[in-house]
Amino acid sequence: MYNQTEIIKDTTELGPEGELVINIGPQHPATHGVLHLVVTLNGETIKKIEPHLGYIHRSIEKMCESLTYRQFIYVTSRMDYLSSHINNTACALLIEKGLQIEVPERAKVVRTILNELTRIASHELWIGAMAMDLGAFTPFFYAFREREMITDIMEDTCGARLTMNYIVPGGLMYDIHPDFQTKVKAFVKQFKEKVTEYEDLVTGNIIFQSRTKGVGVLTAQDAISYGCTGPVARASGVSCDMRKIAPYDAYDRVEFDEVIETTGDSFARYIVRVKEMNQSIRIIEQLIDNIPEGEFVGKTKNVLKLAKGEFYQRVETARGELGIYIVSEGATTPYRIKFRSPGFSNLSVLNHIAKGSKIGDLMATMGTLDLVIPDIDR
Amino acid sequence: MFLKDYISDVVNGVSSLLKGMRKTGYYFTHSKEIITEQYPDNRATLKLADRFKGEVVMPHDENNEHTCTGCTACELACPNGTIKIITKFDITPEGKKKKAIDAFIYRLEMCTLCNLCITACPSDAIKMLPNFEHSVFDRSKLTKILNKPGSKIKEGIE
Amino acid sequence: MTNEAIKEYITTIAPEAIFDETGEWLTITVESNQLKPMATALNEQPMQMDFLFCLTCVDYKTHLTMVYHLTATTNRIINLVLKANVDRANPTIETVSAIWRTAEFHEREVFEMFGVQFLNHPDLRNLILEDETAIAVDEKKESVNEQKGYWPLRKDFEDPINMIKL
Amino acid sequence: MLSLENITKTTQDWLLTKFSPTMALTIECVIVILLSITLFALLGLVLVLLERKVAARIQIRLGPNRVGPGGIFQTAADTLKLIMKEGLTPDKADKFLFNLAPFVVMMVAMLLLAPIAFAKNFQIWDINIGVLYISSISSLSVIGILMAGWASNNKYSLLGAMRSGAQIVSYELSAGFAVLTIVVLTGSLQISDIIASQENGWWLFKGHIPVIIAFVLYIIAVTAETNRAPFDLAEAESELTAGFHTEYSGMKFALFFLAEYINIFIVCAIGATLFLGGWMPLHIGHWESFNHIMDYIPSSLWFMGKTFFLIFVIMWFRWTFPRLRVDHLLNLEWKYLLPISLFNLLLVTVIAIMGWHF
Repeated sequence: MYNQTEIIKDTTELGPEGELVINIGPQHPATHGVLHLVVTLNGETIKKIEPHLGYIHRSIEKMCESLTYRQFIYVTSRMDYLSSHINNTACALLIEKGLQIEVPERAKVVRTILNELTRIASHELWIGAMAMDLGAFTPFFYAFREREMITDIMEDTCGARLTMNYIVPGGLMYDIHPDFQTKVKAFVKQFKEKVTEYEDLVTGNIIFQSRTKGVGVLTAQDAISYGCTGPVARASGVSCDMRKIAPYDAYDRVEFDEVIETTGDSFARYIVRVKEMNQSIRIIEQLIDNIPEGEFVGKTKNVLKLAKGEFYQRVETARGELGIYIVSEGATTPYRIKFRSPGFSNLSVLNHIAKGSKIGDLMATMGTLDLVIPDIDR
Repeated sequence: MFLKDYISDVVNGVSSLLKGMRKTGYYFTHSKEIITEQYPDNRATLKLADRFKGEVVMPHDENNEHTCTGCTACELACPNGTIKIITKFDITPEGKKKKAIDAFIYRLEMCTLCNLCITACPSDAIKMLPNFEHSVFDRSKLTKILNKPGSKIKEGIE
Repeated sequence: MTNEAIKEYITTIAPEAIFDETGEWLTITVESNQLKPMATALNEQPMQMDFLFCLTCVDYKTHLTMVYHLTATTNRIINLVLKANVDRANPTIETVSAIWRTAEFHEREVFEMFGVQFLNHPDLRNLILEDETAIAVDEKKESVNEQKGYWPLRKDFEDPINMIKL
Repeated sequence: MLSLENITKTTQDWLLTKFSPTMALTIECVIVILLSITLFALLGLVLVLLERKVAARIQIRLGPNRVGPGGIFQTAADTLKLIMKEGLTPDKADKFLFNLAPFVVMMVAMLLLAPIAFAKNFQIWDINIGVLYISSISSLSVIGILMAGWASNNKYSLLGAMRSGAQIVSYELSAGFAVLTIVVLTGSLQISDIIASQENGWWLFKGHIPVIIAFVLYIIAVTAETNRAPFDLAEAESELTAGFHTEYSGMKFALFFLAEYINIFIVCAIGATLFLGGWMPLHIGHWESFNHIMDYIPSSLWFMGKTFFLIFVIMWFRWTFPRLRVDHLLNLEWKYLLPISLFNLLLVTVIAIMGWHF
């Protein structure tokens, strides 16, 4: 197709001032996907990081322009595949807002529980991958053991493990599995027991702390300016939880704390995510015994048509604020759709906070930014 | 003071490391914690969720009859053009022409298993099967015709 | 701050701004040359819209519209949509990346997807697509888009190789 | 008996009866070369399998379990694959150095085998400066690594090699000091003397707390010296893909891999010799009958048991800890390990002079 060497810089030559220019990615163990960073180094110290994106750009925005409002939901699972459920919820919420569809209470509560399970699953995977970035392999397996329980619950209820596509405009595609409640309770019980293992293996570990404390410090001002959201911004002391600011589904009736740390370093980002998992467990515990009976899907027309106008819906995914912006011309398909993905903005801060640190720190910083590449590329 | 800090640094560091080693040591000595699934060997006991979305199938009853009317609702609902329905006209015993499916072409390689076709179907003619072992040596084998040869529509389904 | 107060305040900065309240949030449309002063004013007291959470562009076939979604981290209730129409044939607009750093990446994305030129942008290069030199290698793609330019998210973009029309 | 105690002597006597002394020596040399190569291959296979099994158990997995019963032939199959693979040499690499490097690393590992006492009277070369020989030769392996890193003409490799250089040179010091504590207590550099001095108890138990500290320091330092996690910065796969051996493939890569495991074996063997009495059975002071019972266990088993225990500990480290950063690594050495080991050496010297040890 095109000349690869044009894009991937020749790594055998030195930079203009004798710096090393190395390509971290597109295939690199620490980039978790096909992120490509061109890193300019002075010895071990990073002078500049330049992200090159687009290795898995599928142009989802263009694709959605030719899909109907029922169909385009499934594509969004493929953006941030670790919080696919939350992405689907965002689309459904937008359509429900645009068409003023009444969503049954049961659907709202189930959606909230599933969203929080997804968030835990995503953070579990992140802890494992993050520890692996820092060279500890074992926490990955422990984290996956708990994540496996969540994917089993998803498989039972939604019929798929990763890209569920369980949310439809108006509610849920089908009712929850009869075992849903018992399984979620079993998971909550096991999670509470096993979460101390991460404390022993990772949080308290002196090597881990020295690797992350004071590394990749992001100030609150920069976090706002760079548009960071989610745990990344909350670790810097910016309150930005969409579940609190603009509650959707059943979030307005559950009690939970927005986890905020102030140091803004990699360790704070780690702690925010660990505490967030506990908050998610808290939300699930409040809701799991109180799933109201009734319909699981509201009344909708067969063919959905959004009125002419603009719609915006924000939700809190595991990585931050996902915004969906739809310009409708009154047809069955969106005229223009824009996904404001949290990863894209979070990535843009990488050069700012990792500059001047060591290569090892880059891995810690990049790990705690929790980048999911399909989310960035879209 | 400096010496005290130094020593407490060392002691805290070492104890945090030992804590981690205790945890891994526990798992090393407890083989019942192993969670490995030996997949091809455990086929017999492998239990898949009954809702698992594996592939689209068209159930036929013992008379080789299905309930698909050929209304193409699934074809329209599909986001990727996975389903193609070719219709034909049957002659009913009364001599009337009746629309029926000739071939329900399902391309598994393009399917994202989103379940939209199943929900769109008005006569429950297709369903998802919890089957995930789809690998074949030739891609053309993934293009399937779901209605069995010689099958016809069940009486009374419009 | 109510919508009325906001409108009043904005009229003092840009008298010709057009307001639209039909959507969820107040929408302000300004001339493209008015955007930068407007954005600067919004970022400062008393509005302090310091959080640009979405920046995108819409192709309306006759013109392109830049859309900026703004909010204030101190007062998350206020959300504003700032819009600026730009000429489709020669789209240029002042960058806002000096005000909100996040705009740097988002503008690069808009630049390659819609071909909008951002003036004074620190590093306006392709971020997602290949470099333009590399695109030119693909002759078939080029011949189709020769007149139109290679801007995939515009409505008249055609890619005979990779786009499948259903 | 499993013991190898008398094999060497019998063999030599038999050879001397059949051949002239020169001829006998030559034959002995050939036998030793063959044996050590066999040992290498065997150790490589066993240790890699052991590592994978240990990792699997710690990570609540089963580990290799398909090739042979319980997967015991897995590493043999892997070796077969590696032998058949093409050994690529990058275009712009310095071809001579590139191809030489794995052999240098391997050779160093082989040289280190010489003074190790595998069992009673079973030692290739009981040189009178045994410990000194070990510490001098083991520092040579950095040359091979630097060579590999430089000749690959790959920046990842170069960074890895440079890290490794800094690391090995630093950690040599505290490893050396830890070894010195035993030399101070024993008063000899010869391996056989050191082992003989532990007849009434291993140094770990005889030498009070300072020797325990020295033992811990030694384990940490050699973990770093062999580039093992948590000190595997030279390879640091999440940062430098594979560090100095990024560009190596096939058997050349396998040699690096093998050398890593042989190095672990050797440093653990030395650790076992110095602190845990080598092949010496567990003897406690004047408990004659207890010591007698312990003597029934063959000396080779004692040696292997101790060595493999230490290897297990090092593997345990690897699968528990995250990796250090390069400046923390040097901090740890120069701010913690070196001062502690210097002070510790002083303590041991006082103990040795005053004769306070048992």
